[in-house]
Amino acid sequence: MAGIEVARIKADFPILGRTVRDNKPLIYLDSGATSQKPVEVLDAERAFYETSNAAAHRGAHQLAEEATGAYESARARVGEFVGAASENIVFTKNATESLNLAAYAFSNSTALARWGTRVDPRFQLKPGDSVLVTQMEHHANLIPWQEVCAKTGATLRWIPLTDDGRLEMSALEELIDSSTKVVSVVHQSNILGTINPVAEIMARAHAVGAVGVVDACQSIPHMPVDVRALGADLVAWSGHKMLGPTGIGVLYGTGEILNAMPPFLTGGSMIATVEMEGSTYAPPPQKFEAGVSMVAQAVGLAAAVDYLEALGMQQVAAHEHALTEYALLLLGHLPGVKIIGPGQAEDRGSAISFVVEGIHPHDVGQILDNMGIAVRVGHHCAWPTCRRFAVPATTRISPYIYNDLSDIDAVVEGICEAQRFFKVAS
Amino acid sequence: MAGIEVARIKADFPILGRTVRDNKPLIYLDSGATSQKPVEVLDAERAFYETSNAAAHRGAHQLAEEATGAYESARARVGEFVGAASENIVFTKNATESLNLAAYAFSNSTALARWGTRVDPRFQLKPGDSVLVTQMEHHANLIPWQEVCAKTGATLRWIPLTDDGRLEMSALEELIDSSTKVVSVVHQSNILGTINPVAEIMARAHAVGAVGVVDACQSIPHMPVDVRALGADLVAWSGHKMLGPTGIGVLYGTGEILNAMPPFLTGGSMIATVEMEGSTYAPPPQKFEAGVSMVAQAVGLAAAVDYLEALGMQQVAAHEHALTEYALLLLGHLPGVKIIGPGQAEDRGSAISFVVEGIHPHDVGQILDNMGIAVRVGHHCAWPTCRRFAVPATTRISPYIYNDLSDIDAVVEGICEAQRFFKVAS
Amino acid sequence: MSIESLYQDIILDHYKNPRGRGLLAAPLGVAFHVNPTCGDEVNMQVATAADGGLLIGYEGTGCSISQASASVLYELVRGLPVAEAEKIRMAFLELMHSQGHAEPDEEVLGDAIAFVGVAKYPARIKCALLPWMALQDAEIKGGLMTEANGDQK
Amino acid sequence: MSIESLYQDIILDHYKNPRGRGLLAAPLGVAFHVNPTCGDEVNMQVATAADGGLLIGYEGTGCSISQASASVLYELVRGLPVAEAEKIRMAFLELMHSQGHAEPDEEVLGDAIAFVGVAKYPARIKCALLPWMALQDAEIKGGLMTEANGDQK
Ligand SMILES: Cc1ncc(COP(=O)(O)O)c(C=O)c1O
Ligand SMILES: Cc1ncc(COP(=O)(O)O)c(C=O)c1O
Repeated sequence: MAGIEVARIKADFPILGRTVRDNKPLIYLDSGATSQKPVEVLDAERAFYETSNAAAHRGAHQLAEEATGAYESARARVGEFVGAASENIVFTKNATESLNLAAYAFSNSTALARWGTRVDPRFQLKPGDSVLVTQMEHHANLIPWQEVCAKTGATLRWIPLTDDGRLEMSALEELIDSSTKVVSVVHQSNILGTINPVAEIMARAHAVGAVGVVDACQSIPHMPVDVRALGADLVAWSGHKMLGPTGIGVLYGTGEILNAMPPFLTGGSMIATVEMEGSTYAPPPQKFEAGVSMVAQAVGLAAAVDYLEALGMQQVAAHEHALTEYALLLLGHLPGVKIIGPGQAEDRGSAISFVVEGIHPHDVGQILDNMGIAVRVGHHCAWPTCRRFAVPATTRISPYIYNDLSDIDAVVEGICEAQRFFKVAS
Repeated sequence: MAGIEVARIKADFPILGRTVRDNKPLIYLDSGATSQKPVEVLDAERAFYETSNAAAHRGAHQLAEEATGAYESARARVGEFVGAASENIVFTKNATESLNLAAYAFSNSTALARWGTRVDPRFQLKPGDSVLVTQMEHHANLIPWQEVCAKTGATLRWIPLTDDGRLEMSALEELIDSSTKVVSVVHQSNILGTINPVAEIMARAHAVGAVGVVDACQSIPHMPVDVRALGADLVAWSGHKMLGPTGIGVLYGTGEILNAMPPFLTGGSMIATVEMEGSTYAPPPQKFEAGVSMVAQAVGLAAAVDYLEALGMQQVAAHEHALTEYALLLLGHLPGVKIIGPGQAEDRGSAISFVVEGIHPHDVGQILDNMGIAVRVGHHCAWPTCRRFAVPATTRISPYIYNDLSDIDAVVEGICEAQRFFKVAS
Repeated sequence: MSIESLYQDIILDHYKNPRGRGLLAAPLGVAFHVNPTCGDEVNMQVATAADGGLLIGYEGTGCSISQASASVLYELVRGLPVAEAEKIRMAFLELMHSQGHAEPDEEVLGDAIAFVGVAKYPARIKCALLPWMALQDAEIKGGLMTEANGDQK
Repeated sequence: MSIESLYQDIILDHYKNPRGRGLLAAPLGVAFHVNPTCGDEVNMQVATAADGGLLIGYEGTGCSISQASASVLYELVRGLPVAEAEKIRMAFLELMHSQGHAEPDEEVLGDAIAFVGVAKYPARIKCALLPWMALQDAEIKGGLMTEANGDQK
C-alpha cells in the first residue's frame, strides 16, 4: 500500500487516539456516514474565526474583505479539486440541500409558470413526464424526486438492480424516453459500494433532452473525480464525508444549467435589485446562496481539499481498493456471512455491507462496537435497496485513509465473536 | 453599565486583539451582520470534533451515541434559552433557511393539494389570498414571500413605515382581513433598530386565522426573548449573530404548527418509512432536518448560549440600551448627520443607521475602516427600507457586548474626520 | 460495562424462543411500528378476553433487543386489566430512561428487569421500547385507552 | 497604505465636478447597472457620432469611487472608435485586478491611473468597475460590440 502511510495519517486525527467502551482503542469504520477531521482542518476553521471572521460579501471593512476573500478562495479551491471553475460551485449545507436545490428547480419552475413567470421549459413538469432514479439511491436522492412528482403530477421511474448489486442497464432502453425530464443517479452507492457508469447514463439522459444529476457523495471523497467528465449538468456532494467540517455541502453545475434554474432559498446576498413589488436575482453561484454563508466551514473544507491533494486522490483510491479487495476476500470466505453488493472490487468502492446468518445486523454492530469497532447498522438511508435484497438492514464497514488491513482483520474477528456470542454455527 | 465588563469580555474574543489597516486596533461595530465568537465557542466545537465526531441519529456505536447526545443536548439548551421545549426547535443552516422553510410550507402545500395530497388548508393559497409583511423586512423575510405569491397567485401586502422608522400600526386595520393567510414580521429591524410590537401583530393575525411568523434575528441575540410570549407560530433566527458559529440557524415552532406543516428539505433522517413508491415522515423536529446535521455548529451554539446566559440577557440588553442612548445623543447632535430610524432609545435596539450630508455612506464607512472601525455600509439587505427613506444606502453601527462608550466616541471622531476629508461643512 | 450486561441470558432466551408470537384471530386494535433508524418492525395486536384481561398478538423482525422485548411484553401483560398493564408499561419506560442507574422491581417487571443494561446504550433504548410504544398505540386504536392518559413521549 | 492612496485628489475632483454628466438625446444602447451590495447605480448610454467616434451619456448615484469612475470614463473614451475605447477599458480592468501592484500607463489611462489605490480594496473594485461594465453592456445592446469579444468576467 505504497503512498498512504496510515500510521502517520492517524496522528493527524486526534479522535483516533481515543478509546471507547472500557478502554478499547477506537477503530473507526463509519466514514461513509461521516469522516473524521485532521487537525489541519480544525486549525484552519479556528484561525479564520480568530483572525478574519465577518459576513462575507456583506461589508467593505477589512475583516469583511478578508472573509470574502477566504470564502471565495475556498470556492476556487473546491472547484479546482473536481476540475471546475469557481462560478460553477455553489455552497450548500450538505448534499441533501444540494439535491433538494436541484429537485426544487423543477417544482418551483412548474408553479411559477402556472402563474405567468417565464421559466426554462426543461424544468416545467406535467402528468406524463417522468423522473428517473435508481433502486440504490440514498433517501437524499430519492425523496426529493418523489416530492417533485407529488407536486407536479410527473411519474417516478427507477432503474432496477441485479442480484450482484449493479444497475440493470438493459432496462435503460425502456426507462429513458421522450417523457424523461431528469435523470438523477448515485455515482457510488453508500450501501452497496457499487460504482455506476454515470457518464453513460448522463449521455443517455442528454440524448432525450433530460437534465442529468449525479449524487457524488461517496465518490468525490474516495477517488479522483473530474465533474465535467461525468457529463452531468449538476453534481452534489457533502464536505463532512471528505475530512471537512459538518455544515457544508457542494453543488456543481454547468454555467448553462445554473443560469437556467430559478433560485431555491431566497433572501440576502442572492439579489440584483429588490423592491417591495418584486426582485431580480444575482448570477450564479450567488443566486443560490441566500443568507450569511458558512464561511468558516468553507475555509475548513478547503483545508480538507489541501490535505487530500497532498496525499493524492489516486493514492487514496488505490489504498481503498486494496482494503476493499482484502475485505471482500476475507468476508467472502467467512461462513454465514453474505455480502450485499458486488463481490468483486472492480467498479466498487470500499463501503461493504453484509449480513450474518442468524444475527441481526444491529446485534453484529453492537458486538463490534463493544470491541471498539465503529460500523454502521441499519438501512443506511437506502431502505428500498434493503427491500430489494430482502434484508431488514445490513452491517456496513466504510474505511478511509486512516484505516489499514488490521482494521479489516478486527472486523473479521468481531464477526466470529458475534457468532460465538449469539451461538450461531459458523 | 453595571454587569457587563467590556474589558474582561474582550479578552475572550481573540480577534478583537488584532489590528487592521496599518496597525490600528480593531473596533468591531458590525455585529448586526455577524458577531464575533468567544474562545468558549471555538473550544466547544473543537472538542466535539476531537472526541465525539460522528453522524448524529445515524449510528449505534459509541461515537454516534455521543454525537447524538451532544446534538440533542444542544437543541434542549437552545430551546431553554428562548423558553421552548426541545421538540419545538428545528436546526437549519441560518435564519434565511428558517424563513424559507416557513414560506415553502405554503407553496409546497398548494402544489401538493393540486395533485391530491391532503394538506392543512391553512397553508393552501389561491388568488385573492394575501400575505402580510412590513416595509422594514430584511430580504430574507421579504423575497421568500414574494416567491410564495409568484407560485400561488396570492398577493403580497406590507405595513408601511412612519418617518420615525416605526410601523404605521393604524394601517393594520385595512391590511389584515379574512384574505390574510400569513403575517411575517421582523421583531427588531436590522437597518432601523426599531423593535416592533410583534405580540400585538401576531394576535391580530390569529384573530383572522392567519399563521404568524416572527424574524427574531436581531432580537434574540440582544435581549431576553421568550418565544412563546411573542405569540407567533414560527420564530426564526441565526446562530452566528449570537456568538455562535456560522452555518447554523434555528426555527422555533409550536407543536401544532410543526405537525401541520409539510416537510421542506427531504432525504435521510427525516423519514418514518421509505419505499420507491412513496415515503412517510418522522415527527418534528426530525421532519425538518434532512441530511447529516451540523452537529459541531449546534454544540458551538449551545456554548454561545451558555456564554450569554452567564452574562445575563437582561444585562446584555441594559448594556446595549446604554450604548444606544449615548450614540443617539451624540450622533443626533452631530451637524450634517441624520439618523435613519427612531431617534429615541425606547423600543429600539442598538443597530443605528445614519447618513452624512454630502458624503456617500460607502465613503463614510471607508474612512471609519481606515481608522480601524468596522461598520456596515449599503442597504443592509433591506433595500426597500432605504427607498422608503429616500437614501441610496446608510452607514450602520451595530454594537454588542464587547463594545463600550469609547467605541461610540471613535465613530463620532471618524464621522468628523470624513467630513474634513471630503471637505464637507459640518 | 460488559456486553453481557446488555445481552443478558434472559434476553437471548426470549430472542431465540419468543413466547406467544403470532397474531390474534379478532384483534380490537392493531399498531405496526417501525424504528426508522434501523428498520426494526413490530406488529402489535390487542383485544380483551371475557374477563376483561388483555389478549396480545404480535409479530416482528429486528434485532435481539426489540424482538425479545416483544416476547417479554407478551408474558408480562397478557391477561392483565388494561390499567395494570399500563403500570407495567410505565415502569418499563422508566427503566429505559434511567441511564442504567435504576434498581428495577422484579415484582413488577419480571423478566423485563434484564433490560436494565439496555438503558446504558441510548441507540438501543428505542429497540427495547418499540413493542411497548406499539402496545400503547394499539390500545388507543382499539379504544382501550385514550390519547390523553397515554402520553409519555 | 494611506487613505489618500485610495481617494486621490483626481478622484475627489471628478466626484465633486463630474465631467459630461447627462443623458444623450438619441442613445443607441443603454445599460442601467446597479451594485447589489451597496446600491450604487449608473445609467450608461452610448451612440456613435458621424465620424464613428463614441458618444457617451451617463447619470448615476453612489459613492465617490463609482461616480468619479464614470466621469473619468467619459473623459477617456468619448470620441474614440469603439475598438480604441475597448483597449482602454481592458487596461482599466487589468488595473483593477492588479491588487495594487500595477504600474499603470498614463498614456493609455489618463486620469484613470488615480484608481490604482482602489485595487487594494477588494470591496471597492466593483464600485470603480461599475460604469465600465455598464459601458460594455450598453455597447452590446447598441450593437457596437458582440457578446463574444466582450467577455471578461
Ligand atoms: C433581521 C434579519 N433577518 C434575517 C437575516 C438573515 O440571517 P442569515 O443571513 O443569518 O440567514 C438577518 C441577517 O442577515 C437579519 O438581520
Ligand atoms: C450516496 C449519498 N447521498 C447523499 C447523502 C446525503 O448526504 P448528507 O447527509 O451529508 O446531506 C449521503 C450521506 O449521507 C450519501 O451517502
